[in-house]
Amino acid sequence: MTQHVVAEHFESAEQAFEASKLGLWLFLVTEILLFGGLFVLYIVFRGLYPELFHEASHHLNRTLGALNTVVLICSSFTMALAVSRVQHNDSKKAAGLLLFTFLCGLTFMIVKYCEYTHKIHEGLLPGVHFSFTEMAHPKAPLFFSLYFMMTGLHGLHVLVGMGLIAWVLIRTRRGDFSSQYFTPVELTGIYWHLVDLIWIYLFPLLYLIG
Amino acid sequence: MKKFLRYLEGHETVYITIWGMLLVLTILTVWVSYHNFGIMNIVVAMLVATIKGSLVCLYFMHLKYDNKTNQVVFISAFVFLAIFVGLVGSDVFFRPSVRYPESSGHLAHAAFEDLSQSTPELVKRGQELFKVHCIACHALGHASGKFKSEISSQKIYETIVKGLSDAAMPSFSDLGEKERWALTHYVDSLKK
Amino acid sequence: MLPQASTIAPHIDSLYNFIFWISLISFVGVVAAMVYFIIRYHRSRWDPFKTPYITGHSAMETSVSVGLFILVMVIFAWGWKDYKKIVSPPQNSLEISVLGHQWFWEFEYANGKKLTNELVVPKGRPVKLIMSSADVIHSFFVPNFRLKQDLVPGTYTTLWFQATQTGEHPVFCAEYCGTGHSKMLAKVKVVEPTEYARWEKEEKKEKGLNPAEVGKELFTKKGCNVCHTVTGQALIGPSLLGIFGKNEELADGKKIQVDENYLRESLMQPQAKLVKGFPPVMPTFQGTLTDEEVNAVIAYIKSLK
Amino acid sequence: MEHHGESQGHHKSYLEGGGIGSWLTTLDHKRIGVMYLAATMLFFAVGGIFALLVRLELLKSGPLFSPDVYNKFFTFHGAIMVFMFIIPIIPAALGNFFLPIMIGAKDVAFPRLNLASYYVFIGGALLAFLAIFFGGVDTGWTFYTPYSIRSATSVILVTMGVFVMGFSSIMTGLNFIVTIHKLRAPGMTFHRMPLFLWAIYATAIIQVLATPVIGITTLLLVMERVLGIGFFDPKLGGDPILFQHFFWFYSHPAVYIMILPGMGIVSEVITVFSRKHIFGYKAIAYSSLAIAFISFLVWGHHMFVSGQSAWANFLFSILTMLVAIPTAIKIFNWTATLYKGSIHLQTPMLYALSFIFLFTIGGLTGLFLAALSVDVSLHDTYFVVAHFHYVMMGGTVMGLLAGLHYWWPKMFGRMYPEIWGKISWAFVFLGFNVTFLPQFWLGKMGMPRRYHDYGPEFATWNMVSSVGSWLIGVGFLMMFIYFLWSLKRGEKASSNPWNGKTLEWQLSSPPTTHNFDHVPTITEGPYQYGVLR
Repeated sequence: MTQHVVAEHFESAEQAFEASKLGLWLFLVTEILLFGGLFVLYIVFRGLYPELFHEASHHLNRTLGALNTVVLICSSFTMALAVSRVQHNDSKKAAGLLLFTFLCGLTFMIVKYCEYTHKIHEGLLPGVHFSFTEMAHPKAPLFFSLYFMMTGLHGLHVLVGMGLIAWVLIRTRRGDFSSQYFTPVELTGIYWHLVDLIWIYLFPLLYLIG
Repeated sequence: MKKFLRYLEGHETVYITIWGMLLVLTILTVWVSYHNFGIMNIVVAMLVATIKGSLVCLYFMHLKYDNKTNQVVFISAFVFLAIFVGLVGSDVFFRPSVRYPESSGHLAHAAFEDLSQSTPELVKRGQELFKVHCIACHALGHASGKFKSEISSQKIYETIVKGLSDAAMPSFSDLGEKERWALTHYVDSLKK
Repeated sequence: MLPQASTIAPHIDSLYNFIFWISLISFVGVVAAMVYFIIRYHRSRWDPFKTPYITGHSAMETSVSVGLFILVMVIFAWGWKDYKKIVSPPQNSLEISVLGHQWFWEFEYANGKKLTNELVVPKGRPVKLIMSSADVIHSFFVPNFRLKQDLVPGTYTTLWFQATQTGEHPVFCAEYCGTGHSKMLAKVKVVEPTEYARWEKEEKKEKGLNPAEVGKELFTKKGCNVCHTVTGQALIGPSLLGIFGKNEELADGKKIQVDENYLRESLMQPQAKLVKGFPPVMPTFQGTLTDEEVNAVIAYIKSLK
Repeated sequence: MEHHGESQGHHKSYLEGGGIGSWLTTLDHKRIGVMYLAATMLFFAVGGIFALLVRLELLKSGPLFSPDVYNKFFTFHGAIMVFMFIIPIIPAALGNFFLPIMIGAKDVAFPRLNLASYYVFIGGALLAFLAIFFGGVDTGWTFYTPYSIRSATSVILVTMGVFVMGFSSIMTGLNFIVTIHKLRAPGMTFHRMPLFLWAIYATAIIQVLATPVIGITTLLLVMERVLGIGFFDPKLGGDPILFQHFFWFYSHPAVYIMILPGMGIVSEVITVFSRKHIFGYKAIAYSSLAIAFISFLVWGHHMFVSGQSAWANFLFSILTMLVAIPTAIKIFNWTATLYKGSIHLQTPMLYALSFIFLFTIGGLTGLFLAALSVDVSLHDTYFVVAHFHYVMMGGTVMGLLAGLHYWWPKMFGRMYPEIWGKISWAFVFLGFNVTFLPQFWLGKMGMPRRYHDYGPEFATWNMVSSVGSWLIGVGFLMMFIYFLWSLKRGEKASSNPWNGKTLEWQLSSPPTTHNFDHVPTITEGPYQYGVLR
């Protein structure tokens, strides 16, 4: 159990913890506005070409989307449990839960990989590269540009999240965390929940158009 | 932090219930999407997503037990996003639809048809134009009129429009949009 | 000062002047107060450690804010009133379609007549421009009318005006569009309604130039200027200044005198009688120049003294 | 009234100790501030040279450089000045140095993040400068599509540079918000904070909320050029006006990121040099926050003639008018602070007063552009160029120079030469007005922006404006020389040359690495000048 030393410019561990929590929430604001830009594009183009979205959404695999949603929700659940275990000094169980969360992230990426290859094979590609013949709508590539940009950026954030979880998993195994010091686990957890939160909105908007 | 920890005592049962609710809501929203309720579809989808989102925020992300500043910070992100959506929407969805004068065919045609893709008639039209405008220099075999093999059609188009100041090629900007692309595709076809 | 050449110009100028005078008064007020305080309370006349402890006067602040709020709302309302005029063209407007290109303007009238870099409109009648761009964003700006509107590729934008002064009003491109942004100049020619009616019906016939002038136009249009100069300096081909009647030595050593037949033959089979020292690269104009055009080119060359 | 802070410590000053290595890996906010200052002032010089080249071209009608080269000059002038100088300089250089000291803290909340933001900034800047070797960029600093998609110049490098520098801005903003919230000395309530910190706080909020949107915008622009995704490309069904919404949603709050810190410095300098408590502390503090909030509502006034709907023009015009009120309150309060003071016209005060003078012109000319009908005639003309130079250079740069001269003794322990300070002020102030006042008239006469060449009717005023730009150049050259000269041979500065009351004057000049040996407790506000009658 290595003893964590509080950075000298902070007066107490409490102040350091509060500071990093506020820092993380501010970072989440930037993430929301980053994705917000893409959501604005979605709202504008769906508002202008609603029938395109109805037609194009049928070409997305709804079951795989639902599967991914369940996977991320479970990973959020196990992540929350892992953070709680660390706070109760139970590093062993926490490590197991973190590993499970990591594997959920991995499954999410694999499912994503299948969807992407299927799309590339069918020619449902963004913008200029769109070569799918059956869809009549002249602006069809726009939907798939949106699809690839939104799920691509989200996928990137899942990868970063998996990296963070792996790093926190290694440190938990090394016994760095305890009920006195668990900030990195808490921060990684909140970041991972945000990634899940964004997918909660992406799933209905892209896959479940009536 | 101690205050924070006291909240989290024996909290795992709460997590399980939240997990269950999230799964149920997911099934609900997927089920709704298979039935057509018209505009209600998107309203229900967004409502369910927001409920799921706030559950994740309040319980999993511990926003419920966090101090006021963090809560205000997180909410403000959505306020400014709403401003962005609202004011962009006030422009994009309220633009007047302009009735185009049917009489002038040429201009309407050129402005909207995507001419950058080569078509046989464009190439034929390009050939006629070539004899009129370009033959003077680019008669095959003339020193200064050679075409570089790897030149892209976009570069040909630009050279036609801008000309080449260093190689005594005048700019043909007074040619119409269609004529320029016709010439570009004809020269492009010569290369292959 | 710019002429007020459209019906909306006086309105815009009056709001401009209103804001100008309000700004001048407030600016002079601020600066006068500042200068007065600097002189009156300069360090040399006041002890730095005996200044009064004043922290503010909220009544003054609120009155400044309220007063300013009212003023800016007045300016907004006046601006919005005139803007509504700018964006609502009357029903009976003369519709002209405009297409912006990288670095020139194209105007097309209802009767299919097309003009480049020149817009002819009648005085005293509302004109509605329906505009789009063939490549990038441009902006149709007529300072004398105080009006501008962007031309956006992929959609239409409109601009209407009613000219009140005849004459030529310069048109600028006000949205950056690349190399020729500052060269994209055009003219709005405002003419009397009667003359406009005559001009509108006029058939698209040549402008009745004499052959030499037609020849001059063909000289650039057909690209002769690329290889031949009219300044006496040889390029790829010989200079045509004063060539008519000159004795030239041919590639095969023979000497001939340049006359109409030689010029006509050189236009049809250029390699037949090549002048010494020039590459055999001149293309044939057989089929691209009508007889009338060939005579015009020859007439032009003869006029080069 | 006495702060029992620590005055003359025996420790080393932060400048001494450790070679270049320790500077490049420092976590000390003061060293990072100085490194930021050096980098941004260098970029200012480069941007300034491009400005002189632009004015040289416009000295006389007729081409001096080719249009393409000129387009690259004004694009680099705009991009360098905006993204590499005027946004980072006051928050990252002066803010980094003085924020922790003025709230009585040892350092910013996340020192490692602070150093990371410096290297991300330098990385982004180098990425953008790389474009010079690959044909430059000729789209203007606004990158409007579809031209920025069609242009054959290396737009991707510059946009990626802007994307990376955006992160540096977010890191700085995030760091400052957490520092102000969590590391204030005991007794330092929000209403006892100096107004410079209120301005930095409001700026940090804008940095955190607006910069991500330029991140997604530049990312989308690169995707347009690389993958052809078509959101902003009319040939692929996209809408170029949508790009303008995305761009200006960041870029208008960005102009308030530029001006607010300048306003903060003016509040500090005006009070010290007129020995007067600030007039209306709460009004100025909360008008900074009000400006920060309103700045997110008004971006559409850049697009009145872009094809935007009349309804949006209505909303943006009325909202833009609101921003005049907090701005006017600040100007009114600064002028009122001078009343019954003991005004000492040292160089910092000269620059602060020039800020008020020039910024008032800048602000008032904004009224012309906010009124819809007048903007239709003045948009994209030199009237707009003059307006934003009066606000940015007349505002932020004057504020920066006031702050630089005011804090120079504290940062480097050396006084700048006062006479040379005043002489270079005269050159800069006069040169500025000669350069930009005529441009209002050029704009009124209808000369459009970004013109490589112009007709004879604009010739005289353009020549006057170009001559003015040389005066500015001379002024800044003098400043550059005497500042460097003062580092070695300037007169030694005492710990409180201006008898200021804010915390940084409690420390030695230059301060020690650990700022305060024991954290001071604050008992009253920062502007306790003047005697209670």
